[in-house]
Amino acid sequence: MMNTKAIGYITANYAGNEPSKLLENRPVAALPFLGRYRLIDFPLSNMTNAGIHTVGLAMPGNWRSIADHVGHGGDFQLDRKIGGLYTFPGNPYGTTKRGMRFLLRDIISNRELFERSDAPYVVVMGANIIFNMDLNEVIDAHERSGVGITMLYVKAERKHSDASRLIIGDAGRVQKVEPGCEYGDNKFIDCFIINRDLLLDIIKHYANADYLDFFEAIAGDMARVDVCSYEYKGLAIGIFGERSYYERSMELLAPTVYDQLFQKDRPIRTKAHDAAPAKYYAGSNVANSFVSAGSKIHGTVRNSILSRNVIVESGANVTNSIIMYGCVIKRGARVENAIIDKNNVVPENTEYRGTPDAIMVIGKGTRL
Amino acid sequence: MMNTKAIGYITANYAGNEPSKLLENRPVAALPFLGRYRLIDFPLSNMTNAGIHTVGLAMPGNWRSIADHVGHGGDFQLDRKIGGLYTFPGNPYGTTKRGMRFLLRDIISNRELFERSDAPYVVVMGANIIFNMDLNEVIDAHERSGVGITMLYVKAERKHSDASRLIIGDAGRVQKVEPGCEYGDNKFIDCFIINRDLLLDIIKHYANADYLDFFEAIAGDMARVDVCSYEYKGLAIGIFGERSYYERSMELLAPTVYDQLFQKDRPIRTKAHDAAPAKYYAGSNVANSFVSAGSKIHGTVRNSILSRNVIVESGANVTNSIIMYGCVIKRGARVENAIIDKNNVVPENTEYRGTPDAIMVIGKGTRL
Amino acid sequence: MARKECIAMLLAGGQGSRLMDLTSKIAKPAVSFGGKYRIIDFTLSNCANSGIETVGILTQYRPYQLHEYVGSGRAWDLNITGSGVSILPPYATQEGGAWYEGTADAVTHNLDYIKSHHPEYVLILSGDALYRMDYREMLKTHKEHNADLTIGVMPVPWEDASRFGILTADENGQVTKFSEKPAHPDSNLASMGIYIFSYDFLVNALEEDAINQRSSHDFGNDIIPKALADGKRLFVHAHHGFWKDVGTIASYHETSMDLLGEDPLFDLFDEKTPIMSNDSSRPPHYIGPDGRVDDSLVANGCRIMGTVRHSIISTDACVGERAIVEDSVLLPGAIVKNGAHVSRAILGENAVVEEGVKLGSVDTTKDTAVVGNDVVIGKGE
Amino acid sequence: MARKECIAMLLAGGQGSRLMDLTSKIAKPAVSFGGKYRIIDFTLSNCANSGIETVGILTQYRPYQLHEYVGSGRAWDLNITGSGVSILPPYATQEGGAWYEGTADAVTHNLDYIKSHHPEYVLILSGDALYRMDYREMLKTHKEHNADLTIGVMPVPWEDASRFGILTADENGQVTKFSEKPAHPDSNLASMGIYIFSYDFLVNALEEDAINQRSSHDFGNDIIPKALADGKRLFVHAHHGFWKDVGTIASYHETSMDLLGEDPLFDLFDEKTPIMSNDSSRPPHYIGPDGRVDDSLVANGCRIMGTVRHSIISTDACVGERAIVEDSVLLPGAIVKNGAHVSRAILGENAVVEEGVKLGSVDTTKDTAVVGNDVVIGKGE
Repeated sequence: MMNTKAIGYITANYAGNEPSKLLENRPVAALPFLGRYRLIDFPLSNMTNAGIHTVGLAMPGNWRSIADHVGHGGDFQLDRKIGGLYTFPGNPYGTTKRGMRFLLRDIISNRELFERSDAPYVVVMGANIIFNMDLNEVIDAHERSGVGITMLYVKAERKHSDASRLIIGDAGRVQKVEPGCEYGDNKFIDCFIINRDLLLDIIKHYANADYLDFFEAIAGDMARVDVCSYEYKGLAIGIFGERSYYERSMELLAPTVYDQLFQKDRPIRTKAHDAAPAKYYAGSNVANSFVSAGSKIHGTVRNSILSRNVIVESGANVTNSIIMYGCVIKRGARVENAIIDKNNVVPENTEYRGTPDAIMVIGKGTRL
Repeated sequence: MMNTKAIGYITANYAGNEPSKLLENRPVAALPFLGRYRLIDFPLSNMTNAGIHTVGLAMPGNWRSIADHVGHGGDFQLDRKIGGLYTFPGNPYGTTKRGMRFLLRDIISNRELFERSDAPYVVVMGANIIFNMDLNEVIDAHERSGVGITMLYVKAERKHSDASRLIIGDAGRVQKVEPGCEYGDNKFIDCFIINRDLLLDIIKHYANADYLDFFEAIAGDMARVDVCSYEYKGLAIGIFGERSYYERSMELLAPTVYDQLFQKDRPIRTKAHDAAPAKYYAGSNVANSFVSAGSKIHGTVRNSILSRNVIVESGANVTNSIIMYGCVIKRGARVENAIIDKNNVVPENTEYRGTPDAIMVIGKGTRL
Repeated sequence: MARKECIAMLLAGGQGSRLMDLTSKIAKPAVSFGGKYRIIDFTLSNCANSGIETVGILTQYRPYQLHEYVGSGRAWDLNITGSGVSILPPYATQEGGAWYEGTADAVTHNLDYIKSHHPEYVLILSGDALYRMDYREMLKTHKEHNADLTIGVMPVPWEDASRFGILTADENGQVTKFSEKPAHPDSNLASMGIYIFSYDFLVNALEEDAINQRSSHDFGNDIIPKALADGKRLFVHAHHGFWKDVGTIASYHETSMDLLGEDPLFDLFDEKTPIMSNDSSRPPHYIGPDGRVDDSLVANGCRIMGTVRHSIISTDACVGERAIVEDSVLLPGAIVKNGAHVSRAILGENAVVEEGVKLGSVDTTKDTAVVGNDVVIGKGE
Repeated sequence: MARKECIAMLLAGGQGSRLMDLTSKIAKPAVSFGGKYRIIDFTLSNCANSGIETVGILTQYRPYQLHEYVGSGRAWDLNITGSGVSILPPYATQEGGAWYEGTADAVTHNLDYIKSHHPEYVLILSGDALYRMDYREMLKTHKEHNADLTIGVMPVPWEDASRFGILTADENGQVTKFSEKPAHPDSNLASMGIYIFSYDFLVNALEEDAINQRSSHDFGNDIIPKALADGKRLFVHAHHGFWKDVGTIASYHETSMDLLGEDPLFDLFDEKTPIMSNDSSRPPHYIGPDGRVDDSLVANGCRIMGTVRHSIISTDACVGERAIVEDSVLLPGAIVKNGAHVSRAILGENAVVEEGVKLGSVDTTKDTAVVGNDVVIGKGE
């Protein structure tokens, strides 16, 4: 059913602080995830599954991979005449400052969309903390509470220097948003609901401070705008760099974790492809792994995630690794504790071996 | 029928040299044209009407209006699984150097598309000289001639300092491409056919000179690559700034000119809108004008072009003018020899009057 | 499939023979109306504007143009995976093929479709009237009354009541009587042929009706009287505003003229509830140096060199020099050549009135002139 | 509308009753095949890969799932304004409704559709075989011979020839004789049911056939013999490569198995001529810690906790712990629960084999076991 209460706004220009070969040619939001997805699929699917039909999307400077993947929103039911997906150039260098996701300047660039709507609320999201949530529950809670902003958080299970923590006071009111997050802190999952009128007020009020993050700008004004918190009890997966990317991906190999992210009544949508079902040849040996369509498996795969169109030749062995689109692991090669970016060929009888503490990362290859 | 001979490449980041209020917030390629079109519709429609299903589109830095309009190519039959429209960030500051349209760096950014194709030819176009041509005739001529490049030109009808002229020698071979163009010169219409293999060779060969325009780069090499010319006998409309924009638009009021640009078997495609048919009230008085859907006419309109959703109130008078989307010409107001950009309100009994030699230009308004 | 609160079934199968030559080759819902629309646009736009995202369209009579026009439903934002619009023509099963024998029968044949969406409510619509309605309001009425069936009604002038199916209701809106074209009406609430059924009741009512040999399998003739007789909870939902059937040449012409004037009875320009259509990317229209247009609607692609008064000129229609068109409707691509004079006429798609021909009369006691699609009217005719 | 060189008419109306329980609720072309495909994908992909951009799909038997699956044709890049795919079900006219009585009759009823595209050639296809073919090559043959009708043929083993419609041709490929299942074949060229007609000949042949009271209105039975008798120019176009009908349970199973092995008879992975389908955005499949998959195809969304050998596991199917699936085809959503053992079986969509149940036999002299869509096989059965 069409959501008449809310429109959406997503920032896809978070750039992170950790240098990585995975991010040399693509923004974080375009990182491939679990074989066939990209991170941006998750915020978009959450919006679509809540019936939100109008979404503004702030793009990074290197937006090509996102545009190729998302297109005009058709695969997300967002290719519409009324509403739909509105992409626009966000800050091209991204939001690299610690904890910053919602640059005021980007929000202001999208002002026309906020002004044209008559929905009372705006759901705001980043693209590097992913989850599968019934947003309508949160929108309803926000509406009942009557506050200006509702910020979503989880209890942090680990340290994240590039996440933000919420200091929460009486009646769940957020007093402060601070960079960095330790175990047990209230970790902001880069998602909040805001009254549309309030957002337009803030845009007008802080126009001269447009170089600030949204929550930096209103830091002195939290009480007046009435910022509430909402604890999300489900799975939220934060991707800040190679290490968290690898670890969080591997955790999904447990069906109990996987089932929290993938639910039949709230599908994660993504770009459709014409890849054949994966083919297992006689003698293949695969266990505890995700394998995507278009792959051909002759060899051995253990505790790994294979993207589309990966070939694992006979006698090749892939263990504890993430293999991206179009890679070929040649006869007798061995890949262990590694992330192999797309279109690489691992030559015969070679080894790419990292350790659990030092995952080996191989950047994009040149196979066509 | 699907074109298996050619793929397309369009540069939409030409920025021109004349400052203009019309170009403060939009690239030239996104200029509204004849009420409901934008310039970019013309190269895209030429591609589609020739059955070309794969098109790379180099975007300017301020790409939002193009993305809103073109979407993922659906209205141009380019929203496809195999092939389709590939947008990518071109040089954000455009190609402002005189006569430069095809920056080598942008072409190199699109290399993967050229490499993946197996079509023998690439049709290359800009977006500020528009026409409606059967490209297959030119592709066939190129194929028959066996040359490396075929450049299209018309006999210039006037001086254009920002167009290029071709110096043509024996057997139609292009010896030089020079900036600027006088009456009677061979005016390059920013469209050429090139063998795909040759394009890939040039990309490789001149990679270190990627700051150059394509034809600057190969200037010393014209004979070797074998560049031929093809005279286009139809209408080619060059838009380089306000003056040419106004004059060329007005010339279309003659049905004999109009009929050269709009032909039933080669439709100009554009974004679909839900605007009602234009409504003429009792007492309206319109002659020699184009009026777009969604407009409401009470007053007088002469020799003018009205975009969608324009309101001309009673007693208002619009003469020799171009009125863009969503403008309201209030009771008793007078607009003459003017270009009024979108969302302006011309107040009651005011006058916006330019002269034939000094067209008045009013930038975008703020009406929602 | 996710449970949907309310889905719509749009009855679009009838021939519409009272539209004469306009429906000789296409189904009534696909007939052009209002310059750039087709009749079905109004109902589909109502669905879209009411947030109803699952619409089954029941077709039967010459449906090809209708199918092509509806396409994937994209024009109405109804191209939604797993819901959106679905074209539901008659089909064959192991037992052979069965044509839709009545409005209820058509829905009965598609109960599987309805069931697959698990709706709580089913909205039954027809695609042959011009009106704006937020079906959510009607659904609210239905839910408030905990009704089995809610019927959309329109207060009509008492003197016209005997031309309609009339519902009599008590002060709570509960239906007490249904009379088809009563000679002495005791109510002026005319049925609009718009129904909301609670799902379980619909399934039961249709299954019972299907095995009733004496039934004509029609909602108005059979399902509603039976439901009333059975003591089911039937309520009315009153629609206040414009509503007109366009099923005859006279009403088609009259309703077209209702779009004109300073303050039209039906306003195509209302931006809150836009009328969406499958637009054709045609250029703006051109009014020539001697063109003259007064109190009219003119769509894209037209070329008006002559005079147009109080008329609707649809997409790509042309009016030649010194030609006059008045009180008329030109359907898409119709051509009135130089010096011709067309009055109170409907010209079908791509119809041609040759140079100098005079067609129709401003005399309103005469019938509206109709020229079929693709027909050429020459001097001799 | 712009003139098209060649358009296709795809006959998708038959029940496919020899596929038994697999077609009890859906038309044969919509039956799942090859893990993520439906049977019609192969023909539609051939059209797309041959550059044929206008395809009329003639439906009749339970077409709903087929219509939903084909949708706007986007999955095959056939969502093209003014052409692309069009669903053509039986319809009613002023004279009432008429079901398609034979393959030729179905096309006759849609001559208006064909005429509206002004083609020079019309390709007639059926949607029930697995093959890759560039129809442009066949069109080239047709044009070279200046033929009235060209028939796609497949050389079959001589001993099988008497099971097919056999065409005898001279050294130029001109057809001299057509024999339906001849006892003593003098040729081994079997008709594939793929025809290219020159437009004028098609229209004449169908119009003559329509008024022939003794005709069964079938291309093979009526149109071809008549054309031969009339001395028309009929030619064969030989297809070399894989081609198999999947219209019976035995051929469905056999052809499914042809997709497996080191060097399969039909390669789904050929990137030059990709098989396109309406993909469902499901996640990659998961092979559990004790999962074991050997010589099989596994689609997205599956969860394999047990053992799979020489089988096809379609989208969202599940194989439980300690379960064994061998020489079988699990259709989308089929579930084999813990410890069950399935051999040489076809499990319909969302069929369930309960824990510990043993189904089917590896004995190839026995029939393939078939479980219908949504059917649950418990211990007692």
